Amino acid sequence: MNESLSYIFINACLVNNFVLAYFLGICPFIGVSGNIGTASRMGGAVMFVMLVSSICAYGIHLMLEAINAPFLQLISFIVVIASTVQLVEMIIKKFSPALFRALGIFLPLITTNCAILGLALFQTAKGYNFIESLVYALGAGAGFTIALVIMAGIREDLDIADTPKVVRGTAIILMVAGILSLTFMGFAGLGG
Amino acid sequence: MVMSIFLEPFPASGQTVDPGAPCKVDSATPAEIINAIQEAGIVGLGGAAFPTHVKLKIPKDKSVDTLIINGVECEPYLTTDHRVMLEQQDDIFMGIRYILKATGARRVIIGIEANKADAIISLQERAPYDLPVTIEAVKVKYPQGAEKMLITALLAREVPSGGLPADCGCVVVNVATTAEIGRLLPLGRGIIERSITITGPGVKKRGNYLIPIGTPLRYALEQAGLKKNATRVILGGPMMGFTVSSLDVPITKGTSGLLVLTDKESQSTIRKEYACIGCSHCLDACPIFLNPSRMGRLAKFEQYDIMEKEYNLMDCFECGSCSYVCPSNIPLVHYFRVAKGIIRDKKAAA
Amino acid sequence: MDTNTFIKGLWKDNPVFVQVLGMCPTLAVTNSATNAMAMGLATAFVLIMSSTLVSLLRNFIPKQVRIATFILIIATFVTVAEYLIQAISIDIHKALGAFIALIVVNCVILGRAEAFASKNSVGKSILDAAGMGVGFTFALLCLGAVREILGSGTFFEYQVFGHGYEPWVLMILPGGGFFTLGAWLLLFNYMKERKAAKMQEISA
Amino acid sequence: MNVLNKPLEIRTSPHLKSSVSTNQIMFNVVIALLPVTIFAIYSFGLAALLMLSVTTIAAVLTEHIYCRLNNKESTVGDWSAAITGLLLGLTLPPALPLWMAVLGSIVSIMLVKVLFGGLGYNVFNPALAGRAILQAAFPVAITTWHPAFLADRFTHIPSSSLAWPFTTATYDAVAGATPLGNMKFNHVAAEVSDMVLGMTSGSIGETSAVLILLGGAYLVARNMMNWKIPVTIFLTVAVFSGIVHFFNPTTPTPLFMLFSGGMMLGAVFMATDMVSSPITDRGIIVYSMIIGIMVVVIRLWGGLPEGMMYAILMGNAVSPLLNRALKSRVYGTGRKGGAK
Amino acid sequence: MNQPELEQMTAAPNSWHMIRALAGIGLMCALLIVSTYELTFDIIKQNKAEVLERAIFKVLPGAESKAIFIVKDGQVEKLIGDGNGETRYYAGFDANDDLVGVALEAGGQGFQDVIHILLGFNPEKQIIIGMQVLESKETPGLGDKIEKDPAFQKNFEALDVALSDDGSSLKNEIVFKKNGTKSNPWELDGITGATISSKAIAAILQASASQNMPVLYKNREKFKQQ
Repeated sequence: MNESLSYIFINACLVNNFVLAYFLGICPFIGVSGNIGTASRMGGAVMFVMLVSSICAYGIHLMLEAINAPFLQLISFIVVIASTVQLVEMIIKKFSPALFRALGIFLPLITTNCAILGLALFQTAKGYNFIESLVYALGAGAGFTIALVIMAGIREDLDIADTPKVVRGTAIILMVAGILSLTFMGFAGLGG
Repeated sequence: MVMSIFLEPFPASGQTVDPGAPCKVDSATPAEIINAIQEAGIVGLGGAAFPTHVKLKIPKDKSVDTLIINGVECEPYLTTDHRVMLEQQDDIFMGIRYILKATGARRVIIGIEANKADAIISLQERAPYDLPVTIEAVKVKYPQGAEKMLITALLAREVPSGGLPADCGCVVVNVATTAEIGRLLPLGRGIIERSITITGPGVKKRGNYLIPIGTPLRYALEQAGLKKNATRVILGGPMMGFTVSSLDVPITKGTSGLLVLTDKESQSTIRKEYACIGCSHCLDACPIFLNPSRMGRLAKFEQYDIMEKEYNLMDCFECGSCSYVCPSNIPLVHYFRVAKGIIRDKKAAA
Repeated sequence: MDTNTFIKGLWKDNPVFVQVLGMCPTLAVTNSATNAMAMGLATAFVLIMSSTLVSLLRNFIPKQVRIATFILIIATFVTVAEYLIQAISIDIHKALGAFIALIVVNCVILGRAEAFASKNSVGKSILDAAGMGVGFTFALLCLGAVREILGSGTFFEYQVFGHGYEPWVLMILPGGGFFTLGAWLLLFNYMKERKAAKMQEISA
Repeated sequence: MNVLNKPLEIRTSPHLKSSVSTNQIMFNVVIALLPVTIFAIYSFGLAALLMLSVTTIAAVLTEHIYCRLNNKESTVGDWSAAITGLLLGLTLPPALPLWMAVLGSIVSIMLVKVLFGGLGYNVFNPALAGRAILQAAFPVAITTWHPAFLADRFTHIPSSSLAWPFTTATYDAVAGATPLGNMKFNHVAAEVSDMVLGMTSGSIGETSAVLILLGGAYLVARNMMNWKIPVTIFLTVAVFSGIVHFFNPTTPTPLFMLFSGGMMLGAVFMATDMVSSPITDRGIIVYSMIIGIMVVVIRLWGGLPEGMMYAILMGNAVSPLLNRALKSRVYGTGRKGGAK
Repeated sequence: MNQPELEQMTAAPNSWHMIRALAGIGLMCALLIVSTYELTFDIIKQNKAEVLERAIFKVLPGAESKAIFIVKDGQVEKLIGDGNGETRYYAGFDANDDLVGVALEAGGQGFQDVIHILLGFNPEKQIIIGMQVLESKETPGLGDKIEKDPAFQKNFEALDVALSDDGSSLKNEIVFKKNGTKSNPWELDGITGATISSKAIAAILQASASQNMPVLYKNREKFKQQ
């Protein structure tokens, strides 16, 4: 299949947004979207880790193909992602304390963010080459960040709203996510 | 009962005015002039009653190049400044001489609303040639009489957030205050009376009255005559004034007007409150470009910290424009006053 | 037998409705009751197996590496489950897609391993895992049933409403997933509130 | 002195109030919608009349019943529920089964408005979000158009309108196509003059550009609508689609873009919804530009013929961010104070 | 004993424990995975083959057995062993071992995501005789009619893909027509309300046919050798 890079990006970012169409990374989407500043930093962290783990996943996939052991895919993905995140955390801590302060607390959370693992699995399943994988990771990360920040903006408004007592908490977030998901359906067919 | 100090004259006293030492503009030093103003007890007569000698004492690290005489009525309904400008021109110019000397400013601008042509003309005619004074007409709109607004209108300068007019090189004095300085200082007297606008739909004889400070409202209003349906008596103007619960309240130096409203106006201001619909009328109305809509919502949910830190709550000078235009009848200014009070208390406690 | 350990996961501490964990599969694969069921069972399988193993080895695993080993164990059982599902039916495997592999990052499983299995005996851990697994499957079925019935007019592919029914396509779209889970949470909140109000009435 | 004998009223300043109030603004929006409504009924006949009354009544009733059940004072009097119902009706195709329309009204009020806290707190425009939900739920029914100006429109109700609740509707044989649908799928452009006057097919209330603009002008004249929103949207759409048209003449002209589909109705009555649009001046401009760009992108390159609804919903979604990011500069901050 | 030495003493058994635990569990996990993989490998392979076969037989009506061909150095030849990566041609034969047609996979951009389909060609008659959707995310109830709508499936009873005279390209472009307006055998009768998905299928057909039809036609005899 010939998928242009722009199509891959738009598809991962808007049309099939990881959060709103694939339900990946819902936990941080609900957990870290209370405040715009936090949300955008989290988005940045996720985007960064996505890029790194996309590269790793590409390498692992090549290696597993070479030794013909597809059954090790999942286990090596999760192990590598977890250790990459640790490594990234240490590197950032060492070289940019400012960045670490901004992203630090989110990095461990990202390990169990299914969007990262999902990205690795999808790019492998779709058979993307190296550049395509990078673009895909970038698009997915951008899409995740967009959804997260929009949600944070709305939630900051909802914090000072007269919402009925029963909907406060996760219920109203899910309702907003539903409407957002419908809104993103407007992008369908873009980039073809 | 309102907290007041009641003075009774000593029956055996002669009841004569005992003048102090006169202060001559030619011979006095700036410090002496400021001292004389303090002795005379002169405060801002526009309504804020801020001690004038404090205002004129320019901090050492700042300098002032322009003196602005505020001839703009601070609120609708009030006309005292207008009367002063028509009747006390010489006192005004004498006062300017004192203030110029006290502050070291080099030029004077008198700002007057454009619809008061008579005041502009009469001041221009009587302006002494040796004074660097210009008279400028400004647009008629509320709250043009606020210090910050007038500075921006005349000089295109802005007073920094949390700062004073001296921070942008000017000092603003109300025209009535200036006149009082010019009238009292040469004689060495203190301030014992002021002119007050008594007006409103609930008053029979509307007009400007010269009333001794300390007179109970009851007495002043009896002279002007109250209508039967009067319900609300306001010290000051309609936008920023305070209602009083008792007519035993005395007139103070800061009382620029007495406004009496009737049932009719009361009802029109007590209307059902809706939720904010984000019409943005208050943003358009706010003279200093705050976001009253958002702050109102934040105040309702007691998020005072955010109001202060992200929305510049403390810059609000409570002009009341936002509450006036709000179609949802949200008492925005009231919310802001409460919020400011709470924040100040918190800071004081910390 | 400690039935309380089992019941707790099923209802009082239901992983989806009460703890709001494991959202991704809850939303992604519940567009039909069949998929929901398969996903629930697969998760329950991994949950029970990994809890058992973790509990068995709990004294063997040092504290510092416990998370790493837990993830390793879970990933293993997920891989096993993936191959088993493929062996049973390719169609189900296709319908669930990548979400089988994503069971690895389902916080319910790691959560139970960490919070319960690593501290309790094997029998208790199995009970707890079974309770959570059944509770998870139950929650998934709740969603899958609503979404399939409204969205396709069927339940486990049996016609419910007859042929004239106009399906609400929205329900099987992603948006419908959010709305349905939101509605279930609303219902739970509402019941909780009613209960609290009643308690207050009684005490007052 | 009579005044001494009764207690004085204590209130906080200001003691004056402008005369406009929220329910008046809302009521005037209804008035502004009247020409469009009447034309809709004229061009689509009984189907439109039924549809509009059903959506409006359902919306108002839903809100009223909710308030009653929760022992609150009914908020129906602020007219906002009526606007939601009316606007929803105006965006639906004329032959849509009425039960779907009712469902849409209920969803608009309950899910998009009441759950978010009622008037003033709804993040999304209730009518539009309701329509988006309907579109996702019943994609076929909501894209089945019905021609305008049928001879028997005042005597005959389309059979699909009266379909039993929850059943699939059967449609009358007559079918219309919207100018945008024709453009996208058959590359046939409608006459702009027809679209201006409302001679084409489409949703009930979107066909007559002139009457929509008339209603908008009325609201602007009464200072009850922010004219910057529609004007910026129109400008953005005209410039953007103009550039594209210049380089690729097979794309629709800017005029066609402006007068087709829900552009007019959306820009004038939906995007200007005060609650769900930004309040800061710069925020409003960016919001309108986002809507303009997105609608052109969806129409030209997306899969759907019409994107106004999604564009405005997207605008609504980013409004809180715009309000935060594009605050006005507060007096005395940022710029240097003095001339010194 | 001083402080560092003491720490070393207590730390040493700990790190041994850690390595022991990790290695042991790793070993166990590897064992588990590999044994499951080995156990299920054949079943899964068979399952997959069955699914593929079912699809092939669906797009090649009447076929009962199949053979896989690949293109190697411009030549079509039978695939031996598993092979990897190449475009595969699945030739289907009926009960009498006569060639029914050749099936191949195709894909392209749909409304929501990429659509994968399996196409059945009859190289002799130069027509498409079957289409089966393998994977799509089209809107349920609307776009997914490309799989479910019997009227749409009727298009693929005999869709004309005749080659031009020089045999290198299609004579007529496969075009999409609005529902009920099909007038030529090379036109695709669309689905009302699902215009985009129908159009996407037309585009995929056009791309796949114009690429593969010349190859198929040229090698039509080769496919017949069972």
